Amino acid sequence: MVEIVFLAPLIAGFLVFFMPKSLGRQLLVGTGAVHLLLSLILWQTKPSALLGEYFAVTPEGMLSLLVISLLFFLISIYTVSYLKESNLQSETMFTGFMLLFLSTMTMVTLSDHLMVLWIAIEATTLASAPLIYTYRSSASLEATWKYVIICSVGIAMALLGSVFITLSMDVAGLDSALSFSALTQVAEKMDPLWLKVGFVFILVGYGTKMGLAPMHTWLPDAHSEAPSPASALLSGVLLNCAYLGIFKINKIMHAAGLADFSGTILMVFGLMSILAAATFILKQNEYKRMLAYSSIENMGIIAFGTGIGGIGIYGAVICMIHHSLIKSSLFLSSGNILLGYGNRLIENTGDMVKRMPKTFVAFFSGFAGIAGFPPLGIFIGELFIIVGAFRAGHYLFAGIFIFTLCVIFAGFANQVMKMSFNSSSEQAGEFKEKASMVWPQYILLLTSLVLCFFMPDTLYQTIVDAVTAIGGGLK
Amino acid sequence: MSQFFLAVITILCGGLFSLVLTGNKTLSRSIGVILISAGSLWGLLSSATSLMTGGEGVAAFSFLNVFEFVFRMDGLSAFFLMAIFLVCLVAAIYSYHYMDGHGSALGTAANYFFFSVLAASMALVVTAGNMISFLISWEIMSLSSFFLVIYNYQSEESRKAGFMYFVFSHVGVVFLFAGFGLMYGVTGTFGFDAAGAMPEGIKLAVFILTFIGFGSKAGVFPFHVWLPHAHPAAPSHISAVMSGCMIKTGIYGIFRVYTLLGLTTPAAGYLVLIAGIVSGILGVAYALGQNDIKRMLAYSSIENIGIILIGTGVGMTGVATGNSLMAALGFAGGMLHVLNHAVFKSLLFMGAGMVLHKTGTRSIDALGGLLKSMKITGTAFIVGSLAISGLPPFNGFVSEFFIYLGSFNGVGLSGGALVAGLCAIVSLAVIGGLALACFTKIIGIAFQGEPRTDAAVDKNEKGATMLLSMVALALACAVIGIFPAAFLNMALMAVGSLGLNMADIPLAPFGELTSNITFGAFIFLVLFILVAGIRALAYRGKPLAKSGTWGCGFTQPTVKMQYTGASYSGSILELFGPAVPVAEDHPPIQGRFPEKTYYKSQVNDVAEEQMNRRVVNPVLFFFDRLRWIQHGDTHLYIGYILLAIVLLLFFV
Amino acid sequence: MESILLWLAAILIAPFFSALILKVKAFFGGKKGPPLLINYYTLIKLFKKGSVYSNSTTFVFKLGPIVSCCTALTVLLFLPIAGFDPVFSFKGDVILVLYLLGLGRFFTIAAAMDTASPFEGMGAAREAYFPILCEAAMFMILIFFYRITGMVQLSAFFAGAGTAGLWQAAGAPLIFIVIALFIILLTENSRVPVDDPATHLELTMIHEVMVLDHSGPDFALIELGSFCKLFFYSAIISRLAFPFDTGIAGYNLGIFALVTGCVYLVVGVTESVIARYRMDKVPQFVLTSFALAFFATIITMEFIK
Amino acid sequence: MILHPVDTLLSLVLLSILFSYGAGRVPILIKLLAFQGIVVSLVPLFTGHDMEGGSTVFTIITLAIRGIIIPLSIHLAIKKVAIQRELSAIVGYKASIICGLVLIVAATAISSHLNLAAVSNFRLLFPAAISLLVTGMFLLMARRNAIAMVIGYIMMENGIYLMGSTFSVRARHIVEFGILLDVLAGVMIMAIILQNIKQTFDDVDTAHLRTLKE
Repeated sequence: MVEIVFLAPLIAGFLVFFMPKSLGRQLLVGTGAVHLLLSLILWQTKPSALLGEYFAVTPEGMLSLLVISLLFFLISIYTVSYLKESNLQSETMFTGFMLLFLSTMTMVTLSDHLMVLWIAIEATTLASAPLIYTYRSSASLEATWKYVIICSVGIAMALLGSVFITLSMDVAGLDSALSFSALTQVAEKMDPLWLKVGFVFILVGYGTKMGLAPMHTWLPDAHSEAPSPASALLSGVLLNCAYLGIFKINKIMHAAGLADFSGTILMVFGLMSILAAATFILKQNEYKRMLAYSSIENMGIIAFGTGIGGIGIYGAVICMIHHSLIKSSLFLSSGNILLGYGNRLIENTGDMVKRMPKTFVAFFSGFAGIAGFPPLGIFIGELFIIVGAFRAGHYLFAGIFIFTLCVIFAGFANQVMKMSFNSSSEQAGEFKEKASMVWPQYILLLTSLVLCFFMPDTLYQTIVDAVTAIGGGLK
Repeated sequence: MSQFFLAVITILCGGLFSLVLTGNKTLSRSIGVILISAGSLWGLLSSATSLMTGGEGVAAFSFLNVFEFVFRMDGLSAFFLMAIFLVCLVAAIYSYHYMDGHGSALGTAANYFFFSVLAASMALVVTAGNMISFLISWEIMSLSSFFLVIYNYQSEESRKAGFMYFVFSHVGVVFLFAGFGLMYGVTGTFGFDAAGAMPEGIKLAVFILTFIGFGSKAGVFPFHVWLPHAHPAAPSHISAVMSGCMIKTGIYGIFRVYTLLGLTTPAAGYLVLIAGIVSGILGVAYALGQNDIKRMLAYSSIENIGIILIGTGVGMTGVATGNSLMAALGFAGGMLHVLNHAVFKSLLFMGAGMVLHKTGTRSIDALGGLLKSMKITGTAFIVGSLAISGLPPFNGFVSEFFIYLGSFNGVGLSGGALVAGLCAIVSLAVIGGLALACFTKIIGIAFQGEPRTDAAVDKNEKGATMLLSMVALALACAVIGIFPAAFLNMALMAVGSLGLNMADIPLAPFGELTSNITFGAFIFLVLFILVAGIRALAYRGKPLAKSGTWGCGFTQPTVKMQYTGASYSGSILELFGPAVPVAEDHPPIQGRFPEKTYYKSQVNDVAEEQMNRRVVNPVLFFFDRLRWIQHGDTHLYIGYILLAIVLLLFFV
Repeated sequence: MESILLWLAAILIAPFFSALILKVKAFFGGKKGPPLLINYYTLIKLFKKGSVYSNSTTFVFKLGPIVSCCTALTVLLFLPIAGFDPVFSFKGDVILVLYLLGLGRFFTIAAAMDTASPFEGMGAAREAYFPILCEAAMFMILIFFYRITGMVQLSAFFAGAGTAGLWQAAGAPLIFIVIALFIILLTENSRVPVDDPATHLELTMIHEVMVLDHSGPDFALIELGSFCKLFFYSAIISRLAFPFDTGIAGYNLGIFALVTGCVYLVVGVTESVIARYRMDKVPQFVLTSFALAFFATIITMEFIK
Repeated sequence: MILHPVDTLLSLVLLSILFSYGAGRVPILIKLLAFQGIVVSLVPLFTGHDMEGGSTVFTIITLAIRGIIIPLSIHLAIKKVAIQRELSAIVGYKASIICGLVLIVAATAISSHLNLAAVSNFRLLFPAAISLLVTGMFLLMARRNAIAMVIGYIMMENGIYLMGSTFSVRARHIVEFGILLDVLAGVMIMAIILQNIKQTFDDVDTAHLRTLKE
């Protein structure tokens, strides 16, 4: 009975539309809790789905699902007090679509069917579009427009790619179900040409959603215009869902013995994304956009690691998990900053360490984590990716990778230090840091910290199962 | 090993408690001081004993299910641990009175917290036994020290310093990533043990990459740019720790990687030697040019790193040429200088801290005559200066003495070793002379003569713990200088644990050498007492008049007429020409009734300027050119998607 | 035992030799000049006097003369005089000796800076500057000696048959070395053309201006120290100039005294015939000594094969 | 071979595509869209793969959505928005038509190169599908008017459907229905956004929508 996990939030979401604000908030948190519980149960007792043809419990899916529901629960707690602070006129819409968004993303993680995966991912776009338009400003309208049109076009490409994959089976005269498990069985018999074409289209399609350069163009606008909890969800989980699509298709490529082809493409896209991120982080003047670009960077890192193969993929998955944890905490903190300074521009913030110390701790340690400082986990991921790159002999790529990371770090550090330590320009009213608006971040960061040093065996085993499916490993 | 971990944990507890007890400022401060110093003392004793007994320990913790944290204590680690714990101990004690009045309660507590983390992480760095544990400890060290650098973040200057330090340490660690990555690429394991089996070319590449990484932490010349900004910005006891032992972790890294790789090619030795010579000479030249007392000390740290590297380079050349005596002398000298520099540099920084704490200025041209009001500080500072100038009978001389002898051994050989030894000796001589000039400058301008501004007029030197720690260190300088035997043995234990591929070190000459140094020191002291006695006799029952300084006929001398730092060092700096550019600002005096004029001069760091010109600006330019891609036009954004597909289809 | 006696003798005779210089200069000036024992008179006179101390000074000021004098004395202990073994000698003692001289310089400078006098500061700056180059040259010479003898020890160079050995091993380059040493002598002891002790203009002095404020026994100690220092270098040069061993101690001593006297005379002649250089020319002058030593070393690489 | 209804339909589609390049006014585009939708959803009936009951029902639904509902919703959107009917083009119309010709020819050439005879024996199928796709892309990139962009998106979807509808290996109808729903919902949302754009800028020219950059 797997489907309940995404049906529950779906129903809850529709209910919220017809509810008063306060009840809606409670339902939001409640659903978050229930969802977390359900996915934990799912994690323990890996049941089979009713519609086994379409849905299945896969290790990579479970990883993302767990991350999603943990994040959503914490974010929902934050959201309640965030909504209290900033009174939106369309709050029920917001909460409702949050839940729908959750359900669609859950569907992505559970779907095991070429087409159903596409349906789910497209659905995430549709469910999250209203979240971006929450503020009803012209800027947010533009962001929403770009988000919907670019992502839809991109994902249409993914659909075409899926069609091509069926074609590749057709050409080879195969007839099998379109579930990934079945496809990986017959992968090596498929027609390689059309398989490659299909991969290219799907990579570009889902890559658009994942934020790989040069298809990343929608991402900074959407992330910066959405309310911070929504940004946290977008950046923390939605991107992972898109990555999940690429991951699954890469599984087929690996099974078909085309891993080199897909790997090279992934590495190139990864590097391009990192370069793009560096370009715009260096002189960024809005902190939310900066965080968005840093998400692009991290997606690039993940793609790069996935392309390397071997220990790189392990590192990529670790990066994915920790990026979700840390980046969402960063976005939540940025929500506090926005409420505190009432301003998106970096030069109008400042002296955070004095004015909102709790947020400062969360924000700065989040930054350190994203920048790859231990004891937060991305450090481990990046280490594995770099050594993996050297292991695989991609010296040039590794060099570019390392160099760009340095540039990004310099830019990021510069901005964050401005925000934290520069004397604040305007004396806005003192911002009261509620516990419920800092503890979610702390918990997220703590989780990342713990996972950096100690991982439950079941989690570790799941990761290993996931990465071995696409030729990853620890050597 | 358990001893060691307990010590580290104690230190960490100090930081944590002082953070927890923020409410009561004095309490949090004292608990921090007590626990940190206690832990450091414990660690000092345990490492010293393990060094004496040659005890080695290994501790491995499982990490992420399949990997492991390995911590290994051998002679090398123990020796560096001694230096680290010693400096941390003294610095902690010193900080008790230094930190009073400084900043808010929370700030002070945070300072102690990061101080403890820094101390602990340094200890872990020098005991780390595989890549993962090393890198993690290393990064935590950088992070904590960054927070200490921006301790007083209100000042633009220290923010800039913090940023520079942050970026440099990251770039440095990235080079380490590359080096270790290369190592992993060949060996396929995070352990260090397999490194020795790699092909020579890879070894050299790894060594160079890691050398850059470690060099940027140690302050080797072209990569030192952050150092003269960061050390002055930090509170003085932190400067002492950073300059005294944190930058030594870079040296440790070089030693460690060198031994792991078991390099035999002389190229590595020459590389280190050249780096050492350059940092040594330019470091001290720049130090001579500074007027900010702490910047001066920071640059002199670069110089001493240079000396250490010269010793190391000589040793490596010795290994490469199979001259085990040269190797032993060079390494022993370098190793001993690590300890010595830790001692006298932290002493000097503490002295500077006292001056800063009381006068509130770091510019020596604003000071003068402090020796009268700050007798103990001044004396300690003079002792430190003598030691750092490598003059007998203090500890600086001992290490340089061994490096000299090692280099002379090289001169005895032919070819590369000869050139190496020759360069080492001459540059050491020049460095010695310059260091003397540099530190007579600080003492002469800041501590002697008459106060140049009110900042230096009738100050006191209250603060028992500060005085205590300075006196202790000054004594240490003298003791190591006069009785170097025990300390040299420690250094030799450390060298012995390098496991160099050469005939075991001939220990016989060392005992003789140290006894000779002691002997020489005693002769000097005896004669000193003799002469002093004669002088006393000569003065017995004579009138000692007091009067003004002889103004050479000029009757109205003012304090403004005293020689300034800039004029003291000006003529020497001309010797270095474009390598040490002096920027002068001096409107000419003209007209019958000339305007009131002034003279400003400052030494700009060539490396910093070149780095900005050749690295930073091009990078910024490159990325600026890329900015157009995000122009905001949806049509072209969709075009990108199409473009990506079309391009990829070519590769299908 | 006799080495200690020699040491005392050297200390006692050093002032006499310095007087020679004065005599020569007077001769060239067409004057009668002071008596040869003038320096003894001066020292005794100074020891009888009391002292005046500047209000600016501290204990460092009093420490200066003591240290500079006693370093000079210590240095003499390691010097083989007339080819006899020195009082003390061990491997690497040269390095100790050179650094002891450095110690002396440190305190002379410190004492000068202690007086807050601009002139003395000026002198101190120069005193700190020129010896940097001298030390480089000195170590270069040591390298040369090491190439030949394989030792870093004064007694190995200047005691017994050591010096003669040097000449046999590398005669020609050794001449360079002697010249280099002479230049160093002039610089280290602040003689013309580096410095003019007899000038009346403080602005142009180096060593003399630094001791302006010292008086009485303090000044006597300084003077004694500088006499010994000068003797140290001259003794080395004279030993190099006459490396032979007649076999009879008395003759050796006599000849040594004679040659040393000649060295002083040469110094005197130089002072009389050369004008002092401009301050910014001095470094080049000192660097020539380094260059000479360097060439000598390079040449030896051909000899030692 | 004899003139097969599919090929006839497809040739008509190609014609409509050519028109849509030249179409200067939104309503024409919408009509073309509707026509293409109907044709595209009819094709599977004739491709002669498994024709059980479910599929016919499904075909009807597809036809309803692709051919009627979607165009209608766009049409209503325009009505609500009541914009000027002229399309402002980045690429001029004559140029567009030439582009269209070139693209169609190119599409035919490409599909003739790919030996897909094994898959389907309708020569015009691939050219039609690909040129639908390309046309959609073209409209998306070459028309400043937001509505035209939406229409372009739908054309792409039609093309993809046409492409997919011919293979023997096909997802279950339920899945394809899901896809259809997604497209529908997407179009709906786009329509809503169109209205909002109109309200904010009282115009649907995307020139207003390029303030967010870098």
